[in-house]
Amino acid sequence: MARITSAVFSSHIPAVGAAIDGGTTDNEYWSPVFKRFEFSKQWQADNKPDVIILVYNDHASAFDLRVVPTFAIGCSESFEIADEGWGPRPVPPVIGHPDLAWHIAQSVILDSFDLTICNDFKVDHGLTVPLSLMFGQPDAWPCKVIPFMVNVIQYPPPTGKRCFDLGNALRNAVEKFDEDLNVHIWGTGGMSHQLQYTRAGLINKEWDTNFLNTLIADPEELSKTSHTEYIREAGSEGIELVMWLVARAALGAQVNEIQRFYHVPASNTALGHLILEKADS
Amino acid sequence: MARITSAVFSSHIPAVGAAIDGGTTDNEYWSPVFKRFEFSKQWQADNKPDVIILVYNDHASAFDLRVVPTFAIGCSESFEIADEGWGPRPVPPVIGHPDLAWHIAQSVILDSFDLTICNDFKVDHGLTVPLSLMFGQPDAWPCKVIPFMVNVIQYPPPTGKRCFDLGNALRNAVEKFDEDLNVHIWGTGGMSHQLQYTRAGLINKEWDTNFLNTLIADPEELSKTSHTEYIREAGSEGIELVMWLVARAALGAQVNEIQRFYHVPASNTALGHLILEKADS
Amino acid sequence: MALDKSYQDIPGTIVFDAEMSRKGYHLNQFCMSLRKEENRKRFLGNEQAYVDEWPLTDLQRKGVLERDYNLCIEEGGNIYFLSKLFYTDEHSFERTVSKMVGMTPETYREMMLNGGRPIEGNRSKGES
Amino acid sequence: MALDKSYQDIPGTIVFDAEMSRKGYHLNQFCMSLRKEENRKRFLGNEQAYVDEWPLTDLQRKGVLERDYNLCIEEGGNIYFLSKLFYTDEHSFERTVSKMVGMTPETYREMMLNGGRPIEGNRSKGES
Ligand SMILES: [Fe+3]
Ligand SMILES: [Fe+3]
Repeated sequence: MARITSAVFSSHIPAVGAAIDGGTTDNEYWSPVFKRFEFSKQWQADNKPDVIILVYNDHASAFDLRVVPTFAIGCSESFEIADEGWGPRPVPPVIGHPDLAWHIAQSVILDSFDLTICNDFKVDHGLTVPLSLMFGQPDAWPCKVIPFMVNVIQYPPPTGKRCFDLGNALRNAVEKFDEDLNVHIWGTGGMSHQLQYTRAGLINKEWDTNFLNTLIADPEELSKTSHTEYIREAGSEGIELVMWLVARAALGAQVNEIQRFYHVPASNTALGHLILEKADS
Repeated sequence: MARITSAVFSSHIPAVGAAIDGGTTDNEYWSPVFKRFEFSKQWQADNKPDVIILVYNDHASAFDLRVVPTFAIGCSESFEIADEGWGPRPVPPVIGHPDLAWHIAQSVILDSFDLTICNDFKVDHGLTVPLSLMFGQPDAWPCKVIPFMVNVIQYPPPTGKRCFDLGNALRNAVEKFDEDLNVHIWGTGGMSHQLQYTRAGLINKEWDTNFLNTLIADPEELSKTSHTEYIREAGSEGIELVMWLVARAALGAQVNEIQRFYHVPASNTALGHLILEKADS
Repeated sequence: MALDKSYQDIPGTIVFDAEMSRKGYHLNQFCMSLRKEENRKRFLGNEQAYVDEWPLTDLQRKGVLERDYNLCIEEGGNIYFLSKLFYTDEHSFERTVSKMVGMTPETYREMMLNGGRPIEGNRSKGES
Repeated sequence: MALDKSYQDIPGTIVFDAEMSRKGYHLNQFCMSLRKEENRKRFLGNEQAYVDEWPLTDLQRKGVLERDYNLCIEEGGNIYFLSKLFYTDEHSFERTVSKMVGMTPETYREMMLNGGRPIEGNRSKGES
């Protein structure tokens, strides 16, 4: 039986990718971030999953405005790296896990989630920056990855409650998969940031701190937070945080906190990072 | 306030479109079908909606296997006619209702349906054949149409229960729209037919009859029918009938039967047709 | 506890599920290319050359070139994708289906006019 | 009873909702074209000619040509689509955002190093 044993949460800031790709992770600006990720990389090396279900949002790379899926799962063998405007990031292609991805797709659709099944698309910084943070710069990613996209760009994204419920459905789906697999689930995006118009640069540390606390201790309560509260308190792009609820719910109620890190600023953004393990695992 | 006042159900058989386009509706084979649609066309002329929400499935026209949405709504101003392999059908382009379509999209996503929002796609026989049956061959369709696509090709389609719940959510969404609009909802596809492999040509009149009876009287009960039952009893393509549950639920519990017609064969298919009006309208 | 696949018990029926969809991915995408008039012309002009441009299996190529639709379906083809192929031949669903069930178009139409293939005996592999 | 749009009360913020998405459709699709190196070159070679190929409004054209990102956003541009435009200029999100809020890159970075724009006073149009 496959099992989700850990959840990793992380912002997916383009500038963090640029620092890694450009070799500036040691400088005064970035070293406080990357120093803290040394622990996370070690934990990840010691706890290698077979597959990561990587919950992220596409940023106008796989999809444009012709097709805007609320939830989409990547079922192909592999995924190329998208050109977001200045060439693709110099990272390895992402290798999928079609068996598990198709299993999940079928299971959650029958469980009343209206998924879009996807093949042959490219993945952008939303997916690759967290991989770089946790795995550094290998020649090939050390495990399979199932891209799971959530629309958070075209308002309205799915509600926090819907994301929370999806997480539970993903856990059930994984546990119905017959092969023995160690599965991690990642939630990406956030924390508070606003990248547009005259309120841009907004950071709300108090709200973010409360989000992290509640995410760990009572995610179901957190799932009641309204879209307007996310946008008001965490910025127009802070609404990406609904994706953390998917990963948190997928891990189950009882968890142990392994790593917690919060840092301002990373470019325009409050960078948040958590590692949680299933308590009984 | 906008209101859904009627529901029209109809098969969307390609050969029916070919008979209309080729002018063979009077021959011995087709006249029993088209004679019965004279009443429906008259009813439709007397009960002209402002907008039709047309629930249908795309048949590898708007989407191929790269992207398979479970539920997708068409939000653009207009929709061209797809070339399905021997040129587009000679029918007018379909004019959308972006205001209502976007309103519905936002409303049902916030109501926990994981819709895919679509712009700029082409519509196929699944949508145009019912329009031809009800409106004949006008120079322009007499009302706006919102295409609503349901995946019934890639197994698994959404469950009957999910389709039923979506219908209720669509009714709620329409009733929240501020403008006064007379909205009809159409459910298309079916009835029993199998277009593939050695069991092709299957017709199950008894099962279809029971489906029609229960659809009218107790659609919630009908929504419990399993996918395997649809495929077993109504054929591999008979599973299209889940789409009728969307339209039936959207009309509300109390309905009056205006028209009912069942005919075998239309090409490979049992052709079914119903017109229901909201009882208190 | 794997997913329910009780539909596999239905005789003479291949459900287009995940397994079939993965098997037939390129075959179905090949069919999609025939939605364009220029590709239909190119295909009919030199079928072998056209199918060789696609990463199909030998059985899939054989199915396409011989218009063996049952073989195409066994190899992951879906009927709505395959319709682009038989429409390219200007054949209808009815004609193609008659071929799949091993009947002449006339015999098949006769069966349909008599109410179609009966459900009795066709529900389950055990029964048929 | 229309949909809840309470987010419209948030100051200095334009939520990319249905209304903005419809307004900005072609502007955003224009931006998408810049994901291809050949289009970036063509655009930078003759910006006016390139934007004239797209069905944009005069304000949208002005926003693009003058890199007035606030104007682009008012006219329906979404920041992730617009990023293809400022990436074409080899500008970062940070640099572009500083311009949107009327600061030099240095002053903006200073504000961020000091904890960012505070939430106090920035919650609601009534408050700010
Ligand atoms: Fe993001
Ligand atoms: Fe159909």
